[in-house]
Amino acid sequence: MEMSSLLNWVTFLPALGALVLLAIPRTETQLVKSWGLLVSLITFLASIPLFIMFDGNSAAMQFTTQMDWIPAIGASYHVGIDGLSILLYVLTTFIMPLAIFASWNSITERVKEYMIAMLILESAMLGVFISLDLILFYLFWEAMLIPMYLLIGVWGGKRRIYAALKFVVYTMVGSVLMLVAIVFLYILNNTYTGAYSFDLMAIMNLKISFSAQIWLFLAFALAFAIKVPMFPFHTWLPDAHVEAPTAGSVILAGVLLKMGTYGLLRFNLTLFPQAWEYFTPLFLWLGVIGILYGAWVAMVQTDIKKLVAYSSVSHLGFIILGMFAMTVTSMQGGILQMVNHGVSSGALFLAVGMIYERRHTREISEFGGVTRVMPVFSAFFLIICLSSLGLPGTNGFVGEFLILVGSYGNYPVFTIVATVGIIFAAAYLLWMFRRVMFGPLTEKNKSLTDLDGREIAIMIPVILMIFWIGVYPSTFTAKTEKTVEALIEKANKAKAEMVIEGRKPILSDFLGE
Amino acid sequence: MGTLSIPLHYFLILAAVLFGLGVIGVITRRNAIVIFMSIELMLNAVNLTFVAFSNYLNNVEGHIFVFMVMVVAAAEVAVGLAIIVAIFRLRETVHVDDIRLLKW
Amino acid sequence: MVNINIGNADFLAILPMIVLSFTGIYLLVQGVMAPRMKKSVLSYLGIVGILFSIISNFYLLTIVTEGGQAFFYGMIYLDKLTIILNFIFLVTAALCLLLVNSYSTQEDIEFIEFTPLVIFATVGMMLMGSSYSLMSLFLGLETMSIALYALAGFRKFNRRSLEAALKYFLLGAFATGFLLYGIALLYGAAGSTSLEAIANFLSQNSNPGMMATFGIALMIIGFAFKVALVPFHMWTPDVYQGAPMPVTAFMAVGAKAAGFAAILRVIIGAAGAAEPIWSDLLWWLTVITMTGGNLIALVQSDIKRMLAYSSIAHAGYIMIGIVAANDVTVSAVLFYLIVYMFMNIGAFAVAGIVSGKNERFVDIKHYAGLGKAQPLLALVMTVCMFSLAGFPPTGGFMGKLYIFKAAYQSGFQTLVIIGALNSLLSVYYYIRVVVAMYFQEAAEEQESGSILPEVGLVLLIALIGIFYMGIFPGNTLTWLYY
Amino acid sequence: MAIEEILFWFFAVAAVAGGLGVVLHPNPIKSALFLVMTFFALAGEYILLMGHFVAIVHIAVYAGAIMVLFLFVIMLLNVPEETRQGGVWGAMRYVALGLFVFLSFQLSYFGFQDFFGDKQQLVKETEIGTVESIGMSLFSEYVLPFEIASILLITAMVGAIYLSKSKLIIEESKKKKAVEKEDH
Amino acid sequence: MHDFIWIIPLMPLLGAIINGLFGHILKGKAGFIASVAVLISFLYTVRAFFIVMDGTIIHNELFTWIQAGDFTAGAAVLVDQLSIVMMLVVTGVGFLIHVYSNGYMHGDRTVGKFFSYLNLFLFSMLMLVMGDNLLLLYLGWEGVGVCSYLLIGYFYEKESASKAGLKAFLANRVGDFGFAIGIFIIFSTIGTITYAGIEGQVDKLMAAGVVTSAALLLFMGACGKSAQFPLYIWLPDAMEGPTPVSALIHAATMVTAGVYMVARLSFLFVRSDVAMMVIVIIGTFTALFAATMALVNNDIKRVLAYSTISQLGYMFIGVGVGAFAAGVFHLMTHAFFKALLFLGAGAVMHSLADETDIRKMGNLYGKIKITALTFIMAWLAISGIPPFSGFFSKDEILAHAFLYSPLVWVFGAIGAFLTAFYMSRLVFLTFFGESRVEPEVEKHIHENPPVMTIPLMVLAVLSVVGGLIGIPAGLAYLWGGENHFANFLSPVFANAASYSEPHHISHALEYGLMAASILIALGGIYLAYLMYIKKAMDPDAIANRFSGAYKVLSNKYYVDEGVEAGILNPIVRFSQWLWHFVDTRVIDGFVNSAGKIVWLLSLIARRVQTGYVQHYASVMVVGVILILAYYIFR
Repeated sequence: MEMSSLLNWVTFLPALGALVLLAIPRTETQLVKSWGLLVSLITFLASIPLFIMFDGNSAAMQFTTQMDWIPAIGASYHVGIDGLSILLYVLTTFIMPLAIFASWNSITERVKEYMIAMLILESAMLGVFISLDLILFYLFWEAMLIPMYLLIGVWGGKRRIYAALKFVVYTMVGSVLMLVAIVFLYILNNTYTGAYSFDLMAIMNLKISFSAQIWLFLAFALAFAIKVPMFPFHTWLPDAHVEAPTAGSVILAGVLLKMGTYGLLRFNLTLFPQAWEYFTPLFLWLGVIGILYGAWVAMVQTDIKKLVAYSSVSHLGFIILGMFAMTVTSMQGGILQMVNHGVSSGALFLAVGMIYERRHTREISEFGGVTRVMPVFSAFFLIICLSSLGLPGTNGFVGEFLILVGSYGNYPVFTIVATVGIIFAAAYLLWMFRRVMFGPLTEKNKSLTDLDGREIAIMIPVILMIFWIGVYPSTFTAKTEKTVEALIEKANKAKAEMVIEGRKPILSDFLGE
Repeated sequence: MGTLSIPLHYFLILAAVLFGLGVIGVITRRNAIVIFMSIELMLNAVNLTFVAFSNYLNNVEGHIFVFMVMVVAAAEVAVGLAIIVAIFRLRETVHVDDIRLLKW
Repeated sequence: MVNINIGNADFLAILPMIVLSFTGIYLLVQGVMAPRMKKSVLSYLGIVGILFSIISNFYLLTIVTEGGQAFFYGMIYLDKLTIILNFIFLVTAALCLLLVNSYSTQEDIEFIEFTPLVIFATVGMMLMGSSYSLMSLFLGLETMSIALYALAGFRKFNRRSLEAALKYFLLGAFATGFLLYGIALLYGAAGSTSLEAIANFLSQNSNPGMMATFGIALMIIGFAFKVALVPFHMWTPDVYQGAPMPVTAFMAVGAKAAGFAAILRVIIGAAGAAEPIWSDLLWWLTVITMTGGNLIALVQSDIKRMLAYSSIAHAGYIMIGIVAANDVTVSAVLFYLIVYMFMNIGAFAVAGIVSGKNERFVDIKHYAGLGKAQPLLALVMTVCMFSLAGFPPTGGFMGKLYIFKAAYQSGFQTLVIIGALNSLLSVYYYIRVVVAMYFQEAAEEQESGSILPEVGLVLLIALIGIFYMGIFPGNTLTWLYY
Repeated sequence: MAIEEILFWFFAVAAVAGGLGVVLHPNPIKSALFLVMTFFALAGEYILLMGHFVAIVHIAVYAGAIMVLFLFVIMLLNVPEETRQGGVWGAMRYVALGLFVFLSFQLSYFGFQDFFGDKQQLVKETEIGTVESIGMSLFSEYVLPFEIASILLITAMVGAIYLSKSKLIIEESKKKKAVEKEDH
Repeated sequence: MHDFIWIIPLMPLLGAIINGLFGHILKGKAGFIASVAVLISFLYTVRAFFIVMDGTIIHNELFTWIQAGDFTAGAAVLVDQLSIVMMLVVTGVGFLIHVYSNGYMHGDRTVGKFFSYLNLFLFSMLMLVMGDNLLLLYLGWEGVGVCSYLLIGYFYEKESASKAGLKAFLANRVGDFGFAIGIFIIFSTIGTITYAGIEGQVDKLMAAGVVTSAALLLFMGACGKSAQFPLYIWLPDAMEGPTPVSALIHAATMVTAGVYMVARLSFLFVRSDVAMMVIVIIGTFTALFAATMALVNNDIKRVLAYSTISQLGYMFIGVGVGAFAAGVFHLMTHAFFKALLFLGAGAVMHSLADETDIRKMGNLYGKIKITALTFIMAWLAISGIPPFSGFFSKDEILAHAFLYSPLVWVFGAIGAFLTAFYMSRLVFLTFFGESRVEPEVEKHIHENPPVMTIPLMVLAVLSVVGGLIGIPAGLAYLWGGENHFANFLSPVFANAASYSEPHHISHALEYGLMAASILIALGGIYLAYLMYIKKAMDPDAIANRFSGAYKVLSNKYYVDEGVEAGILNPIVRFSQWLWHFVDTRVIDGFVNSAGKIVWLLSLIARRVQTGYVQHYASVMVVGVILILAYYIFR
């Protein structure tokens, strides 16, 4: 089957699965659940040939399809995949079956709507990663919002409505400005080339004036910064995680946060290289503050899920550092770290979900000495924690180390401050691990049962992935090598031509080197 | 065909004054019927302006428009008073201050 | 003997209006002559009349000349814009008539005179849409208004409905006074009330003098009242809340569309040359309307009042298209009006059913648990709400996108940003309805109205309309492009 | 001062006095009569402006039909006099006065600048106001508005009749319907 | 060629995986499997030793581990003289401790888990010493850190044990922070992190002026791992873990990793005398500082822990002054006798039902003769009595230190004196004097099973014989035979030696120093003998005379509490403030208040809709007037 049609098939398979679900009666919860799992598994298996056939040593878009969608305003269905999106694409298909399987018996009411929402969410996320048309991207970006909103709002915890609303409003603020920027780009493209088109490839080689770039860059950056989440815009994440059901948190942490960083690379860097250069110090500051802020606040959390949520803020701070350091090593480390964070913190949420299912509480003080009664779980949980804090030999280390090594060359001061982050990463994770798993076995936890077959089946692929990336990362870094090189080379070329009308960028004086 | 010694703008200013009076009537009076009368007064002011311009422009369109305004005024009176009567029958009052159910 | 050169072509031009007027009169006679006949049949006959009118409207499509042509000594102008506007008014009237029967069974009032009034109001609207002179515009406007005054007070034994009628009548007449005064001044300045003459007058002298400026200003105020732009919107919430549900729907969509038709004809059409005069004024009116409408809608708990403020806000969004005033304006405004029709008709249809007897359940908390009680209704309402908020897959998003694009092209970026932020603000009160329906459990047991097949048809049309305009806007756009 | 000018001022003063009467007088009947006075004054003005036919129709329609309707309704509802403290004499009075002065001044002074001073236009003796010219144009150029007027009037009639239909008829039809139910 | 070399690290890894997965099934046999795995890797190490003996350095790359942009790190092995010595120590002592653990951990519920961790530790340690680039060194570094965390916290049900484990890992992590930055500096200047690469371009580093900062940062990593002054706080608490763990990790192998790193990167450290001076200062200070704390401690394992910190101080003095061979030699001998001391202490505790307080011991010599005898041999070795290994290695370091600067030698000597004193105090209190053991415990004191005593004996032999292979030049001159150990390692330190001018010790000076150090050691022992056996001077009287100093020492200079109050609490309080104030109050507050303001605004705007028709009309009129005014004044 031709690769590009396979890409379309894999993207829209979950949505088709959701349609079929409509036919299944509401009462057949078992059938509904197994169908959902089956569809997501097939999607994953179908995405593997995509990963394998993806040609590592070409930076161009692969498996592309371009069709007219709204000819009147020049919007086309233009999709394709390159080094940036291939890893995240497969990560999404990898995490979805785990998330669905994890919510096997934790979701009891309205199972059918739940499964439909999950499958549509998957299609929307896959769509975001492959769309190369601005309006198509925006469509998938918003379409992803609704099922996630329902997931948090309907099946969430006590304060779910507040959290869901906060999640929607935060994202909407960003994406509304992005829409304005998209339309501005659309007009700009029209004035230069006369053609009406939202196509990213066409807009990419536009000569946008520096002042316009500044404004456009900020509009896009705000939408993605909220999604990442970067330091000042992160307060929606802990609420969303605490209130979301387990599967919701896994997807939220596993894939949704990567939308932000992916967006920054795909749009901000390729379309506005000069503005990217101009704002680098600011984003480095925010990234590093995010690392320390996330780590410190995570340390004092009493709720495990909130702790992991803040840890995500810290981990993504590393990714931001890696991206803005603009060396091939750090960028590749950043992209790999996106996958690692997806696997590690996704696994963390799965684990937290498992003990939540047993004890229905997430307060750390409620636990103690759980290893005594759940040794297998303790082993898995330990490996996941170690991978999350970046122990060499696990996936976390490879990504983090590459980021730091790569960015030291250009920004030594920022890197040193970021490396302090790895100390606190160990602090909050292992301190939580000690208070939950070690210490004397408290009365309440005596009755806990260890993991059953289903839960082990969820954990094993994650552990394998952790060690695979840890020990032999080049299967993944090889895929992104050429694209990253091309990206950075293009950015540097643009930077060279950057003629700032005589005045030195004020911002970077104040902030960084 | 001579001209009368009355300057045109006298009529226009008279119409403007009458229009203002009508507006004041609408704002200050509490009785629905009187408000309606003030609106009629405004319409008449407009008619006067139309006739004045029709004379100044020496074309018949102004007069035709006056007829149309009269038709509309008549129609409005019919429906308006029907509404006022219906309200009176239900609420025994025509004072606009008492008719205040729908607010905020 | 003066020969009156009004030939067949003239009558052809206003064929849809003629057909509709005859239907109206026939209904009156039918209503009186056959007392034993079931009263609901009247509305079906009305709809049949409208269908005939639509058919004649499509027929007009074939004979319309490219640039359009004036008839009846420059009273009527037939071009593609007229046909599209006719299409919008007729479909709105048809959809509202479909809602009437379920409403009348709910309230068990005899609705004999309802259909003729709606028919005559539609005739008035069509006249406004195709007017080429201020006289025919004025007459069309008044026909529509008089019919709507009566319709607003239709539940004549209900204090709210009559209050709404009174308020609408008094303020309507008051605003008509200003409009007329504007027409008079413009007539004085331009020498004639025909739009063609006014257009020539304004294009010749760039500074038309204070009288003409006042004329245009007062006319804008008249239209602003009709379209409910902010300083002149005060009547809308009270009247929409008081009037019976189908009438509110008819007013929210039909009257507003007619208002914009008038603006398109007069401001964009005739006074296009005098743009510097009215451009800044409309810019400010648009901003205040959007912000005011959205702001007050946030705190509304009554669904009809909320939809009233939402319609005010949407008037603001459409005005962005008007302010843009370039070649794309007309198709952008028309596209938005069509989507606006589907969204609001759908929303009001659902509100009608949920409100129950004597419109008791009109508070948003009465929508709690609707998701479970009536999933189909909840689905339609959710789609309408998302479309009103401007979420992508729906028509609402495409409408806004197209309007923003138009505004961009003539350089109104700040207006677009304010528009974007406003639609963000509006997300909150639209989502609140969805939240009530799906996330909250129904408080006390309220008997949910049964859905008649007609209303089901209306809901279906609304749903199809929203998604069709949302996912395949292309062909509607090309059709509108002229 | 020519005779016309005197007439003009006479009618003008009458009209304004009538208007003031309508607005200020608390008793609605009195204000209705004041309105009639204004109508007659305006009719005079029309004649001065050579609008003879319009004047006649004006008196017939307004003074004759509309005012009669008004008086009839006021009598029917025997509307009480408005009390002093609200409405005309209340706080709104000063606001209203201010608005009135400002609005009419704006309109008249600025609106009609073109006709002041030397550019003054004098009223022309024209033949356009006659019945013959109005009749001719009414049935040639303006035939469509004429027809639309008929639609307008029908609508108004239907609305007015529906709204003012008294309870009586409604009860009767309900009884009839109840009877039908028992039949089948 | 030499692909067999990969068997050495992979065997313990295999053992760890087997025990990890099937530990609960294997139960007893787990220890056996683990010991066999270590034995196989020890035998192969011996085979590799003979290959390295005749001069060939084994270098073998399995696959490129990480490759991104211009940063490459291969999974490659470099076995030269230095690493073969370390491998011998690691696998040899490791094997003995594995055998010993079979006995010690007998009857433990999750013994499979214990041996799996132990094997994993050995794998990490071997990777650390065998890696050919800094990244593998870092991998081993953090690997042993995790294993020490797991093993210290092995008795996880004890609150103090799990806390100690966390403390150890975090302290190591602080050290690793410096280590990582050192790697970044090196990579960003010369683009490679393999030892060969660094050695080749070390002058480029000199030119870039980053040698000092890189060396100091790497040394910070070494301090973290080898428990030198600022970062030693975790070692005394690490005694919570089972004793074989203390023996293997906190005496023989892991803590020496810092010394190995400095030795391995000798060519780098030598080039920055500032760094060398810092190492010497910290080494000396730690040696003295730890020794003082050991004087007053009454827990048998904590005394040994402080003694380890002190001896590590000596090793760092050795490498600090440029005598890398002497440092490594002392590392090896220390591994033998310190492991023996720990295992002995473990045996003592085992027979006294896990009693660790030496004040409740005494007169055990008769009852557990083999343990006592081996313990005494180790005691004599560590105190520096001539024939034993301790004397030769410590003396060589002191000799080189004297050349570096006499002041350092003086402090070293004082340290040696204190070492001799507290070790003798320990031995006299536990084995001699009157028995202070509780009656019911005394009843069933029994000698330990052979599986524990045999390793003790082997280690005793090593700690005696170990010294001979490194006889200093002076003595060698007397007995013919040169310092085999020094010149075995000389090729590794050739680059360093060539850089800093070699300084020769005149024989006379050497003899003098040797005599002095013997005298000091004997003095220390005699003082302890007077105090604890003869009771000539009552230790308690001295204690309450210098009660101030005694209290400070016994509370370990209040360092733990200081760190707690000075660093940990402020961070926790700051984070609390960050969370409560910045997160909820500032950011969320801002967002919610924005929401509230909009809400209030709309409430006010809603009030405008009063319901009176006149109000609506007047608003309209005001609107009209404003618009007209706008046009007038436009």
